[in-house]
Amino acid sequence: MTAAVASQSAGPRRIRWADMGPFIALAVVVLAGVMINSSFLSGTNIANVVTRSAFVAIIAVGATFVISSGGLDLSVGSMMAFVTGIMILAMNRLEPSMGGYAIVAGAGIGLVVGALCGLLNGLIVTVGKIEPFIATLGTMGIFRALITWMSDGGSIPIERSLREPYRPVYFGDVLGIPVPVILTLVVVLVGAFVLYRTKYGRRCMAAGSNADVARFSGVSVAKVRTTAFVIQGLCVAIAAICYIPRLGAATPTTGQLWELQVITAVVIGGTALRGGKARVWGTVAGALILEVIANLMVLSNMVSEYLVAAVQGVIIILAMLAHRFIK
Amino acid sequence: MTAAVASQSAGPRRIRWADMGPFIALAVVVLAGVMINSSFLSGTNIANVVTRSAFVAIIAVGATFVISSGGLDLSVGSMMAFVTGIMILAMNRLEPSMGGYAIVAGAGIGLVVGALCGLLNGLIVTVGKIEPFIATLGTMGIFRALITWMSDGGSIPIERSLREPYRPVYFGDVLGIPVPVILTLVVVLVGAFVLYRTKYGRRCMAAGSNADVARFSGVSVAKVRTTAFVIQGLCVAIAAICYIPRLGAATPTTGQLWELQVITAVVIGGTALRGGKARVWGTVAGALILEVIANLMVLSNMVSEYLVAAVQGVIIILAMLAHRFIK
Amino acid sequence: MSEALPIPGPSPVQPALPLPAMQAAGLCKAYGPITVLTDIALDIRAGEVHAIIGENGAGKSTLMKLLSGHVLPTAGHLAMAGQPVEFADAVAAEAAGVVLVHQEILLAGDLTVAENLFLGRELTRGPMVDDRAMNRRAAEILASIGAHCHPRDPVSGLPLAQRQLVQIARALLEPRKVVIFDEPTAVLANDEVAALLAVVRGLRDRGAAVLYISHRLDEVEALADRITVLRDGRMIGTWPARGLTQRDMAELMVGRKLDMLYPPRRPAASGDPLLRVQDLSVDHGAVQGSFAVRPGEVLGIGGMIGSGRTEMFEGLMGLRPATGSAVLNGTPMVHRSVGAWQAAGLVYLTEDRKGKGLLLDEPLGPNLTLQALTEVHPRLTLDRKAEGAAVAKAVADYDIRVRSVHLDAGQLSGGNQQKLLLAKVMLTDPQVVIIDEPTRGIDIGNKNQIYDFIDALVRTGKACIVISSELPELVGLSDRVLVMRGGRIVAELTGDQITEQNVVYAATSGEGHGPQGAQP
Amino acid sequence: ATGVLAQEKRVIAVSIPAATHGWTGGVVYHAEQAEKEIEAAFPNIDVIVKTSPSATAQVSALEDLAAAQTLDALVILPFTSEELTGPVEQVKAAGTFIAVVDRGLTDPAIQDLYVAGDNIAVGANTAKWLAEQLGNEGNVVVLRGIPTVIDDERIQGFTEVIEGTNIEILDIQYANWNQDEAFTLMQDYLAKYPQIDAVWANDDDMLLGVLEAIRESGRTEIKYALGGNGMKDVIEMVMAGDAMTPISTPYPPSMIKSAIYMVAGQFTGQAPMRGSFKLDAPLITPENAEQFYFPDSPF
Ligand SMILES: Nc1ncnc2c1ncn2[C@@H]1O[C@H](COP(=O)(O)OP(=O)(O)OP(=O)(O)O)[C@@H](O)[C@H]1O
Ligand SMILES: Nc1ncnc2c1ncn2[C@@H]1O[C@H](COP(=O)(O)OP(=O)(O)OP(=O)(O)O)[C@@H](O)[C@H]1O
Ligand SMILES: [Mg+2]
Ligand SMILES: [Mg+2]
Repeated sequence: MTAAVASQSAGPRRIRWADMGPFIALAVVVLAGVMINSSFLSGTNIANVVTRSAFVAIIAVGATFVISSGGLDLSVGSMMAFVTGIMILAMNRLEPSMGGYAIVAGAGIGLVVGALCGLLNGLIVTVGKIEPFIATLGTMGIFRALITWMSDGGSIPIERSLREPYRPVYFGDVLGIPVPVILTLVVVLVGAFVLYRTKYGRRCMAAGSNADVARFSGVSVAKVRTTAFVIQGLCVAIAAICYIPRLGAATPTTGQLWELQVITAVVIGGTALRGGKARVWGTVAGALILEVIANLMVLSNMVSEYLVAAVQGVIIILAMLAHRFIK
Repeated sequence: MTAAVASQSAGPRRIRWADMGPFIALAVVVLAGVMINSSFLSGTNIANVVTRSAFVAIIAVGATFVISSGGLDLSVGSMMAFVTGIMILAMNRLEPSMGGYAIVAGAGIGLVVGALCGLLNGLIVTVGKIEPFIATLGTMGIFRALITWMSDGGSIPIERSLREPYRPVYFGDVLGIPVPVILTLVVVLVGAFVLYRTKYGRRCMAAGSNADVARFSGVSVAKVRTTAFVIQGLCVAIAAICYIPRLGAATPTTGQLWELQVITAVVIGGTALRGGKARVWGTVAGALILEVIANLMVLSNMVSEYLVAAVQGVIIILAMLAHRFIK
Repeated sequence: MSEALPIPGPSPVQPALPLPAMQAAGLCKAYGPITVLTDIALDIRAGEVHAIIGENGAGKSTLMKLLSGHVLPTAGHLAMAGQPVEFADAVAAEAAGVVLVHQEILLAGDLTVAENLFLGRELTRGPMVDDRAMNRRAAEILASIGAHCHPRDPVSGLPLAQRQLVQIARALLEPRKVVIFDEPTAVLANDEVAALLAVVRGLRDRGAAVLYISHRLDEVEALADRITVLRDGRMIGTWPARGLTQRDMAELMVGRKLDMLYPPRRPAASGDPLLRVQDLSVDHGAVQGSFAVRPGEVLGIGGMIGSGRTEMFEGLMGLRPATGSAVLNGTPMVHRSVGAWQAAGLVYLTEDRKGKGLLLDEPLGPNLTLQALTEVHPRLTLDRKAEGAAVAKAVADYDIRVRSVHLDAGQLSGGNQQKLLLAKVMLTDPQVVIIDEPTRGIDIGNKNQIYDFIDALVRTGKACIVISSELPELVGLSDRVLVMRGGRIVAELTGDQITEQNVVYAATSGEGHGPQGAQP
Repeated sequence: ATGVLAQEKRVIAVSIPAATHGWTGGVVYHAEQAEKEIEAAFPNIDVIVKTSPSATAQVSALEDLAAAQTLDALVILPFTSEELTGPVEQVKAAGTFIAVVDRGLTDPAIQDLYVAGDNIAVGANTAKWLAEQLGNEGNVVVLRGIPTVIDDERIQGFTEVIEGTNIEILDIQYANWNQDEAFTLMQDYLAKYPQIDAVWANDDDMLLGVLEAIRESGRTEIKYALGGNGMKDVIEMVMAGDAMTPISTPYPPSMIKSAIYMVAGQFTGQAPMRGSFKLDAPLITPENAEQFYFPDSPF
């Protein structure tokens, strides 16, 4: 009976120290930043870094769905370029007839295209039963080739007349908070709600944790995973919407290697690659960590430019090790 | 007692059709090649393609160890560049005193460096307990930065005087069989022997299939996985040895994105990414499939240069789908 | 198999008058060339507990999977209340009111207890899952079956027994017409078993039809209204339970007379201890455990579920963080790992055969020789012949019923997996064996054999530690029994003190008989 | 701030692509050389060199540089024109002197100083020379780099000239400015086309791979294999009067160094240099090769 007493008293949700890992790692990196360069903490710099991390953070929220449901998406970077390309083409085409509203219409088209791209990935993985790594590696090539083809190997710039009205979506702010940050917050809140508070979220975890059990329990694993890929596509489109005003063009190199950053953010955030666990807020911390590290590389003058990638690699590994020791 | 009798009479190992998948896919791709362009079957072309696939095949044999033991190595491409750079530097340094023997000494150094790089990966993954994806993504950045730094962003060419004696290692042949092909065969045979015929191979499968079972059976999962990474490092060094005479230089772009090709080859070959199963011969077929597809893209006139990557992506996905249908 | 049945009395009963809740006719199942079940006819009535018994590999689990849609039959029909039904999958069967509690545990480890219970049928409030309601319901249902875990515990951290109870709770969440239990008590200890039996009776009294598989014939005797016997994939018959004794059941299952179950008492062990353990403490498990075992001795470890027995020995083996000292054969064991222990002559057999014991997608050979790789394959290369011989010997020695030696371990029946696991550990030829639940899921005919095996082992001067939740086994096998409670060794029983009552008493109240403290 | 004059420290930020292949490697090398030399010569000037692996990262780097300190001047080699125009404009808004190298911004008004490479000319001059040598007849295969503006412009310059001749471009494929991929691609071209008169690799890094493939194949009908950029090894070949590669086109990565020096001048007492300086892409021939040869450069 002792056992019973002990477990009964376990009571409400415990604070899990392990879950704090990414936030502690973020704090450590920020602290390092402060020590390396005093201007790190300047308002503009912090605002820049946080705003910039919006792209990876938003896409990584989608990736949290995919990964926790047992999938993996290597195509997000190319998909981002492709969706950006389609959106700019659509906006430019619509601009003569719609004026500024072309932006809204283009964004809508982007969301639809993003969702369709995600659907494609999802169907190849679930209906075609192909290892997600390979399936999305395939579509990564496909999307990248499509944007190269659409841009004839060059670039697809947005119309000048659309630049001004579109600008605030990246550069504007509401009550001092940059718009991309607000957008990220909304995406994260919605993502956390769906993952932690809805049936779908539950089923996502179950599908990622043990697909057989989920199946026996009447969960359609294929549907759950496909939906996760669609959500990923939508997140990519949202990121694309706030990316366009920043750079104003889509090129064959847009979003290159973002997939690796996104997955790294998710994993640093505490979501396991084998699925079954999701840490949306951790994911955001992961995205911030990556962006802060990159920022520090620019702010500090200690490393040869050739070795920046090495230092970044070392810091990421150290951050993960710090995790372990905290656990 | 009927049961016992039946088991005795069940006879030898069955032929598993599913295991033939990669070879059938290879046959299909080759057949497509023949139909697309008559010069595909020309002796030179076939020899070129097969010889070229040696690098990916050799590295992929190592990756088969890592993946089947439950790991993943994204750093192989950069490691290849780094090892190549170290070897060339060593050979150039030794050349004045040793002459042609500098090649042998340099190759030896390359093997040691490769093994050490693998050991580093292995220790980060097993002792540091960091998700292999992240750990090797980190070392990928590190190795790439090191070669960039070693070459000052340019290239590290091998001494002219070493070129001629070294040439045959890539361009030579024995009884008409190109040396790299022979090397690949040796690596594959040794790999297959170790995986299927030794105790280590058994432990590898056990660690990848269920780490807990392995632990409870007295298998040191950490040691097995670390060894797999070291084997991967050795394979990278072997690939580097036969790569150097081909172009005679190491550059920051050497081996770029090979990690993806290598993993694709392994998975197309029938090894599951989640570990526990290894198909060394399938891996070789996978490497050949990739190289043949790339070759066909150039030989055929059907696709725009912008879309080559898309068509390759589609073909890989189709090849994987073909697998499924055969199963 | 055509020899006359040893039971003279009852003949197979005729179908009763009211429509059976579920009916099976001509059910067959084959995996490729391997026939597992042939021509099974069964009627399952509401308000009745129908026990299915048979040897390991007889096809009981397979039959249950056919009835509950987890596996599709190769031939035959099912009907519910007279209407023919066909289940496309387990979900369809559950919708029709048929649910199976699996022999092996099927839960999503990352989810909490409550999340697992309600997976696929979450309670919601608006668009949100109603965790509070689900946790409340879960707590109720867990309490009703005597499970002590918390609804918010992650399943992966639970001991095997609690996981089994969660699985049972999952089946009982909604009212069912047919509830199938496949060896539900194999991983449970006495008081949990009692609670479960009460649950089963409750189900029956509320009009459900219950199918019940167990190798513990006392449970079958206590519960069953009717009993069906399977042997080698065929039906031997169905009898009313009242007329059958446990001995009758055993003989129907095995098809021959059975000898005495437990080996005769051994002379008291003397000599220096083979293994001496001092102050062993394990995180979340044992506290300062000290004990010793002598050559020629079977040391039994008793205690309730959750008393920390498994944890203590996993800690000893170096499989969990632990502190304390151990001396084996006079040599202090400083570095404790499974490999080091094995080299020194001690092995541990896990209670969790699926999770920690066997590689389910590997064939028999690799599984059998995994732990004894160097013994079986002394040279650089694998010795296939030696491995084949080892498999053949294990199959014979442990009576592993496989229809083909090329099957994967996961395709063996539960009991045969257990035998394979036992054979695997024994292949290392240890001095001291620690067996956690040695006969879990093994049929009555084979238990015998395993007891004899343990007896023969210790008679050659070796020693065996048996952790068991089955009291008769613990009492019948042990020369000495340590009882654990709350992670501590609270009693040591020797000689005549070893009775079921004393073990239970010590396990629950802590007032053990005999000398206080566990030092021998 | 030891014994130096109370004079204000001037900051010149240099933003360039990361060293991902030979030419960008050269850019990084020359930028770092300039940094070292200028800082040694003028203690009141601080040169900060930052590399970025992508356009996005370059925009971020600009933001970071501008946020961390007041920039007196910015020397930038933009990844792409469209994408960097806005961000550079913002830097300029804070009063920073802007020097753009190689690729011009879409709004030239932003550029105080423009050191322009001419990628179209690289392609066009090579094509003109080739057409002349081949007598406006023959078959050519082309290898292109990574899909970016530089690559696009070079190919554009080349094809526009070739279109005015009877020369046929048999094939154009990407080899990503990668020696290795160029080798592979050339092998496949050789397998595919029995008659190739000339190869243009658009970059000397790729040219090295192409030459190796040709040498190995033993094919003799190929008259010319040309690259571009003026890589050290290739200039050596030109100087040696190589038959297959008698010319190259300069696209010196050292242009970044020139730009940095021109900017630094204004902080050492000279008047600021403004305006556009277009680097020509004259052919490098055995006669003039010496001027383009920098044995110490990694490129
Ligand atoms: N997928 C499969 N392929 C081939 N044979 C199988 C497969 N699954 C089960 N079997 C065989 O079917 C037989 C019956 O197995 P089952 O699990 O039904 O036995 P059981 O009566 O439940 O035994 P136990 O008491 O040991 O649990 C076994 O011999 C087993 O090896
Ligand atoms: N990871 C863990 N974290 C916290 N408590 C744990 C953990 N693992 C086990 N426990 C607790 O340790 C105690 C002992 O576990 P366990 O039930 O396995 O012991 P046992 O006596 O071997 O029982 P069984 O009859 O199941 O073998 C239980 O109270 C269990 O909840
Ligand atoms: Mg069973
Ligand atoms: Mg236990």
